[in-house]
Amino acid sequence: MMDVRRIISKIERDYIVSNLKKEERIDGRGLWEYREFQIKSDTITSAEGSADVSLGDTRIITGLKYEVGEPFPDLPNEGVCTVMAELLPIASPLFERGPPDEQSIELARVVDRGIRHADCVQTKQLCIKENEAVYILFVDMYVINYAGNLIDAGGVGALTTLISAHIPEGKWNDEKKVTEWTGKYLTGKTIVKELPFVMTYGKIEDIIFLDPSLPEELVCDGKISISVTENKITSIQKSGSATFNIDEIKMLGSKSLEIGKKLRKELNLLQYLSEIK
Amino acid sequence: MMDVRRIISKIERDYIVSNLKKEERIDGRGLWEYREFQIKSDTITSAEGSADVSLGDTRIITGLKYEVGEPFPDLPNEGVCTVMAELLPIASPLFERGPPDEQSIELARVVDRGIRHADCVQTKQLCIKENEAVYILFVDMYVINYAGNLIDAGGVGALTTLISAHIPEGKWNDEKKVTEWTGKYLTGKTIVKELPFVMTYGKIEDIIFLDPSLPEELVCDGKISISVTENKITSIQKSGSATFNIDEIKMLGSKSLEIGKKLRKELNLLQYLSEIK
Amino acid sequence: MMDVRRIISKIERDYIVSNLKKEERIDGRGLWEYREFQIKSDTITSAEGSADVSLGDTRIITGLKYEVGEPFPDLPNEGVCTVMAELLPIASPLFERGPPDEQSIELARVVDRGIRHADCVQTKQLCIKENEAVYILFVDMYVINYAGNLIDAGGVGALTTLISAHIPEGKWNDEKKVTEWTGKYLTGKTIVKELPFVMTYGKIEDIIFLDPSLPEELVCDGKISISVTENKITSIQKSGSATFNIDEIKMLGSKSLEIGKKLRKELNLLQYLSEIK
Amino acid sequence: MPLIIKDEYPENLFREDGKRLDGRDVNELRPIKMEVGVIKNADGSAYLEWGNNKIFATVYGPREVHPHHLAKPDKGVLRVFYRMATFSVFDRKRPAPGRREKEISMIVADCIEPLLFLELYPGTSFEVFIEVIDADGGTRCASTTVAALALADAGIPMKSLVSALAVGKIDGKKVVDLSGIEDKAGEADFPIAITWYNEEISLLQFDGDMDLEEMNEFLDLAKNALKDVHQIQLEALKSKYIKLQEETIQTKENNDKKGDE
Amino acid sequence: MPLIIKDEYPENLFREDGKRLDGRDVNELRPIKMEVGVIKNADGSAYLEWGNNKIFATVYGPREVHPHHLAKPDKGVLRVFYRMATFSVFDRKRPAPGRREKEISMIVADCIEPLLFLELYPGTSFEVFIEVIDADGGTRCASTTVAALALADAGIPMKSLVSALAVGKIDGKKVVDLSGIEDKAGEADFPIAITWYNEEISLLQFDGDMDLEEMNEFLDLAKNALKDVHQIQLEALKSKYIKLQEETIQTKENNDKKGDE
Amino acid sequence: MPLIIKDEYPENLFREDGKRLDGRDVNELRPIKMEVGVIKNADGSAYLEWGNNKIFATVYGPREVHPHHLAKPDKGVLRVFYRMATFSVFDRKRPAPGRREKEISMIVADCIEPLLFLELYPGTSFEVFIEVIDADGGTRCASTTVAALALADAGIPMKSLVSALAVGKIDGKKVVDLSGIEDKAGEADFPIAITWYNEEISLLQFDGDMDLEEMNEFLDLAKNALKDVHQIQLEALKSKYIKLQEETIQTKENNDKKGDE
Repeated sequence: MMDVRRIISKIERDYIVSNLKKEERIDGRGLWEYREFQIKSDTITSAEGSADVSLGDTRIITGLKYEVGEPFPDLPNEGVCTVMAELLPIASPLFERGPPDEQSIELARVVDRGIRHADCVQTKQLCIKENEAVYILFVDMYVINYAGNLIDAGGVGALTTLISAHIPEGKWNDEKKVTEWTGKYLTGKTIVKELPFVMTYGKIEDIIFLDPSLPEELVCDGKISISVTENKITSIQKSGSATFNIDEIKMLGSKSLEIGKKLRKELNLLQYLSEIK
Repeated sequence: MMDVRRIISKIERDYIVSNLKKEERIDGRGLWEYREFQIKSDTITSAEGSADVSLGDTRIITGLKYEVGEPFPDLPNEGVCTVMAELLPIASPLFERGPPDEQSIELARVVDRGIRHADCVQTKQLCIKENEAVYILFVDMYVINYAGNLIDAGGVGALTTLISAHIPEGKWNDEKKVTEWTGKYLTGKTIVKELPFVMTYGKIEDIIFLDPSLPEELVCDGKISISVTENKITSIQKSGSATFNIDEIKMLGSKSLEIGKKLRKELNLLQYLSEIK
Repeated sequence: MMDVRRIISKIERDYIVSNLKKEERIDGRGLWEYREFQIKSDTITSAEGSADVSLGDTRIITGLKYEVGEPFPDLPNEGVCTVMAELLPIASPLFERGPPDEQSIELARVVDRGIRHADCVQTKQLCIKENEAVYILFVDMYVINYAGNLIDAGGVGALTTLISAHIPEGKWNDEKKVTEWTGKYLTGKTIVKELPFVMTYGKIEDIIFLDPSLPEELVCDGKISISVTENKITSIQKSGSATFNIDEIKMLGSKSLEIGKKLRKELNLLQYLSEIK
Repeated sequence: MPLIIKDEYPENLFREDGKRLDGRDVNELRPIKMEVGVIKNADGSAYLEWGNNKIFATVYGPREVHPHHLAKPDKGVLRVFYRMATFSVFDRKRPAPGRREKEISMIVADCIEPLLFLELYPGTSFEVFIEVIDADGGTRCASTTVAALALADAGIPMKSLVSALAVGKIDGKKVVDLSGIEDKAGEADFPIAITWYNEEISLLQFDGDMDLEEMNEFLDLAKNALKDVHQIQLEALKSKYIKLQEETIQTKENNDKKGDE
Repeated sequence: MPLIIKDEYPENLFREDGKRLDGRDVNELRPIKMEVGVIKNADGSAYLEWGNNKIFATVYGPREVHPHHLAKPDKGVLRVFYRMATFSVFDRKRPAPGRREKEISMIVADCIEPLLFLELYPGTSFEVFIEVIDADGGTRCASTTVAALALADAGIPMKSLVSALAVGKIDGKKVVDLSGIEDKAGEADFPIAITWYNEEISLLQFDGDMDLEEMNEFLDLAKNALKDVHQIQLEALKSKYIKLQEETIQTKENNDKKGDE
Repeated sequence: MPLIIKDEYPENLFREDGKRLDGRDVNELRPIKMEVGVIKNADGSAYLEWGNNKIFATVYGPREVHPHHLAKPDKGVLRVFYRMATFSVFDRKRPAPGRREKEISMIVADCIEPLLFLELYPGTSFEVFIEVIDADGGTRCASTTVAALALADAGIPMKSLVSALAVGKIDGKKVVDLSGIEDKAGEADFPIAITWYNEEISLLQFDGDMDLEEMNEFLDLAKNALKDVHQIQLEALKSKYIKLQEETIQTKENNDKKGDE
């Protein structure tokens, strides 16, 4: 594999592009083919749900934490689910320490929107007592190795983390005005409804391809991420300076629904439901 | 007009100073003459009051926002009025992005003090319910074009903004312990009493002049701002390394009362009172 | 004395080390000898306790402030005592402005731990009303002149400050749910029990010595600080890249108990008890 | 902190007469006004009113990159800084720039970069500052549109302009140019930008719920409306040159008069 | 967080005997003590007690500018950093420097800069650090006064010293040198600095309410009181040289004695 | 914000059968698993599980120092960045690095620096990044241990490894390798590291209460247990080379097969 530790040179760019023009990729994949997904769930003892997801050499560890807080006044019976991402400096010599950079903000935002707009997390199930107490969920993603296409790996990681959830179940004590433990747990079965998948495509010149690897990502003009449920497109995000004509967008919409169906079946994420009750 | 996009050179400085020594200014004004004021009020739909003020090519847009909060314990029946300023990078190639720099802090502070110490804002009228709820007003100034003497333009902008105010009128509901809307509005008529004007003078060597333009500001040794009401001096602020002898200060006090009277009449700011009731 | 305003050169290092090897120090002290302590207490009018401590040319001014807050839920009848340190730029050309650097964090932490783990501050005496109101004490150290071994000087400063305390005594008014003043003061007599001393040793190559002066500190491989009460070791902190063999650690434990006894007697810190009642 | 009036949204986003709440048809734009050259200190500037949006954009460049380490040896650097005034929204915005402002800065930059010939300006930078002083829905699209105008006003060579607007779904119907209320209370928001030199899409974001057929309809709807926006941009530039021409004529006449005296 | 005792101000700022609360006459200064050379690591330093104010000032320079980009090719750079200790005020100050500290830093710099010959030191910087460890009203004036002393102690060529103090109005009467209580509970505060080489005013701030005649009286009152402050500064510098002289004599005597042995 | 379950500690830290709560004897280690070469992008990396601790460490270097002004002309610079994941602890940690993370970074650096030959790498830097994704007591010791492994994996010349663990006192008894519960509910915590090239102590911290005799016992207890930790580190390195060897053999066989075809 190409050395990813430095900025890709002109020669490497030309090599990648000329391969793509022949519908070939430097790692041997077809244009619409994913690298292999590997998923482990509930690996973190301290978290209330977690996932260790690899997509090729890209690896993201995601954990779930919760807090109990007051609901927003305008949504008195709904909990909250937030997504954060951090591109660890351990993950690549390209990353720097410091506050969240643009790439990690983008990762968190696209994954968050994929979840938020697809009726995935049942925020009403996260209400303990109307106006008084709701769950605030934190889905935090840490990139452990960066080898391209963090978004699709992060999407699967966040989803698996939520499915694997086991959060202490709270009951509102109206006298003491506090939340008490019922002794049981809230699991992914209650929290998660829809399973949205996000698919990211790279574009170099006029060639479009699924799941960019790191060298492809470093040379591409732009990317587009499309989130889908079973039959609907729920989120789109274009980034970078690539432009797409309208027919390309229509084609990618159709492709995404198709690939989403396949992924849904192959990954079978519901197998990771927590068995704690 | 002189190119303001770079630091003024020695030659330009000498030119400005030699003109001033002849009691002439590079834009043709006399030493005690203001550039033209242009005022538009209530231009911002989202704000509860606003002003778009130009002083020559200097242009500042000011908006009013409010919040309802608890009063300070030691002033249980008084609201609060704060002034903020930002020197937008759109306004000049000389400004930089980032946290408020010294110049915008000075602008906000001098304008704030001009207002605060002149019995201008009737903070007791900003009380909704003693000990429980008061208005917190935010007068935020944005410098759109920077051509010298931000303070005097900002002073007029802040005053006009307050005069043009239309803030939802609140009534305290003692049962629910919340503030409710009466359906009416609080306007500048209730909020504003005194109209303090601030006048800024530049000093180069031993020459003093009103309303420094940008080139004059860039070469001057220092400035002094004096706020006045009808008959009183309410605030003074010297800045920069210029020094003034005592007679000069006495003269400027007298000048300021005189120019303030003229400005008060010419600008007639009360015409901008909001007509919403 | 050696010029401390620049990084110590190789030649100076060799000079210091060769002296130490002969069990001599550049300021004439023996290996296990402290520079002179000078202590003034209650020097700051605005503080509720203070100390001005010099150790040789090192000088630290420490002040005590308090607030009243709610106790931590798991310690409903205990107050809190925090230690902060700042290495002022006035104190040395080696310090920079900005957020607390590593050296000031270390100073605060080692002094804090010396106090915290020695049953020094009687946090239960800092409770005004269980579950409702406790004292939060702030012991803030400012380094005025930096001439080496801030930790030992800071330890004595923090202790003296606490001993000199005179904090308004609060009484809980259960009806109004507020803390009221009894008219009396809480003093060091009530607050302080154990008097822990912290001793810091430098190590260069295989030589160990007490109370490093600034030039010694700048060339040494590492330091170790040991806090002791009358008969016990209560805290140890090694820093820097020096390593110690086990026999050296055992020796230093024994030395520290011995020197601590001497210091306790000589400094007689209880003389600084406040006389306000 | 609480406000006295709530930022409430109506139950219905269509009136009984089938028009939208502000009286528009489904495919009608809000009133748009554009002007260039409004900020004298800048190399280029533009001002836009679009519904209640009021936005300034200025351009500085090509100029030396500051800080230096951001300079690129093989091409110019484009930097976009989008900011909102504290009073531009219903609840006062905190003065410090937030994540949303950084996000929109990036989006606008992605739309503008394809228009420029950055490879002709190695080692330099172009800075675009956008200040929203009044916001009403669609600010990212309006900002993209006005930023392109400011670049043109600066005389920087461009392949074409870019125009942007949001289509969306409200009360189940597809509409163009969502207003603030429609954006917040509607079901779907679909901001789209078209770069006119290749008629391709350079901004595309969607949050909501649509099938393939709906997506195709949205794209066609947007393209038609964007043609009108583009026209307004071109007219703003044109009127600048007309004004310049008039000033030149005026000056000439004055000079002639002087000559006569 | 609340404190047990409130920072309350008295109703009257004059006692029945016509004296101010601390026993002073209207034109009497609080006790002032100044000392130079108090911080060994610095190029120059001074310590001042003025009422309950206790303030250190140190000077480093002329030295290399750090960071480099602040250096100026045609003159030296003066930078002043004013800070207050957390425990220097009634309510504990937060450790991070606030706006007020930046403002006062600027004010002090404006007073000191006219004194220096910065044009003789191109490319270098002078840094003045001021640390208030106990505050009692008039800290900006006291800081200006002690900073000038520290510069003199550093042996930096100066046109003259600068002295500062606040006059003001309490219970309707004009007084000099406002104490902390008088500053907070009084009607007007008027800090003034005079640079002695030209007897001009280099610090002037006012918040309150006065007519022209009152202003003129204030200015005359201040000038008189500042002469006394200046005298104390000069004595502090003198006593340093006396001390140095004594030390030299002492050393000489010791050497002589040694020589005798 | 409150959680539903509290982070409570048991009254007794020993079971009735005299074992610790997790079934260990006083001088028994928790289960430890180490692996090197786990992060492909890094110059060296290691992963460790120690009880419920799960920690990654990566090494980058020797490489150019960034920012430049941190470079030293006479030796390489070691920088350690220790971070904890938000979900690695009972109460969610705030994402920004805190003081504790900076403190532990410094401690780990102090333990690693004596192992390296930094004087051979003037002008360059070694960066060690440590990420705790699951924490269970003794993270500073576990991090020191895994960081040493990552350095070895990077092929950087070292005098020896360093191993660290905490001994301590729980319910009055001295034990090795405190678990998270034991750390929080116990009476004393005594983290110790030994650099094996000179068998000296490079990390030593103590908070609690002990007399001299107790201290001596602790030190001996720690040294014995650390020998076992060291053994596990060596085996992790060894198994890497065995794996590499196997891969080489495999490749060779494959090549041979291909050659046969």
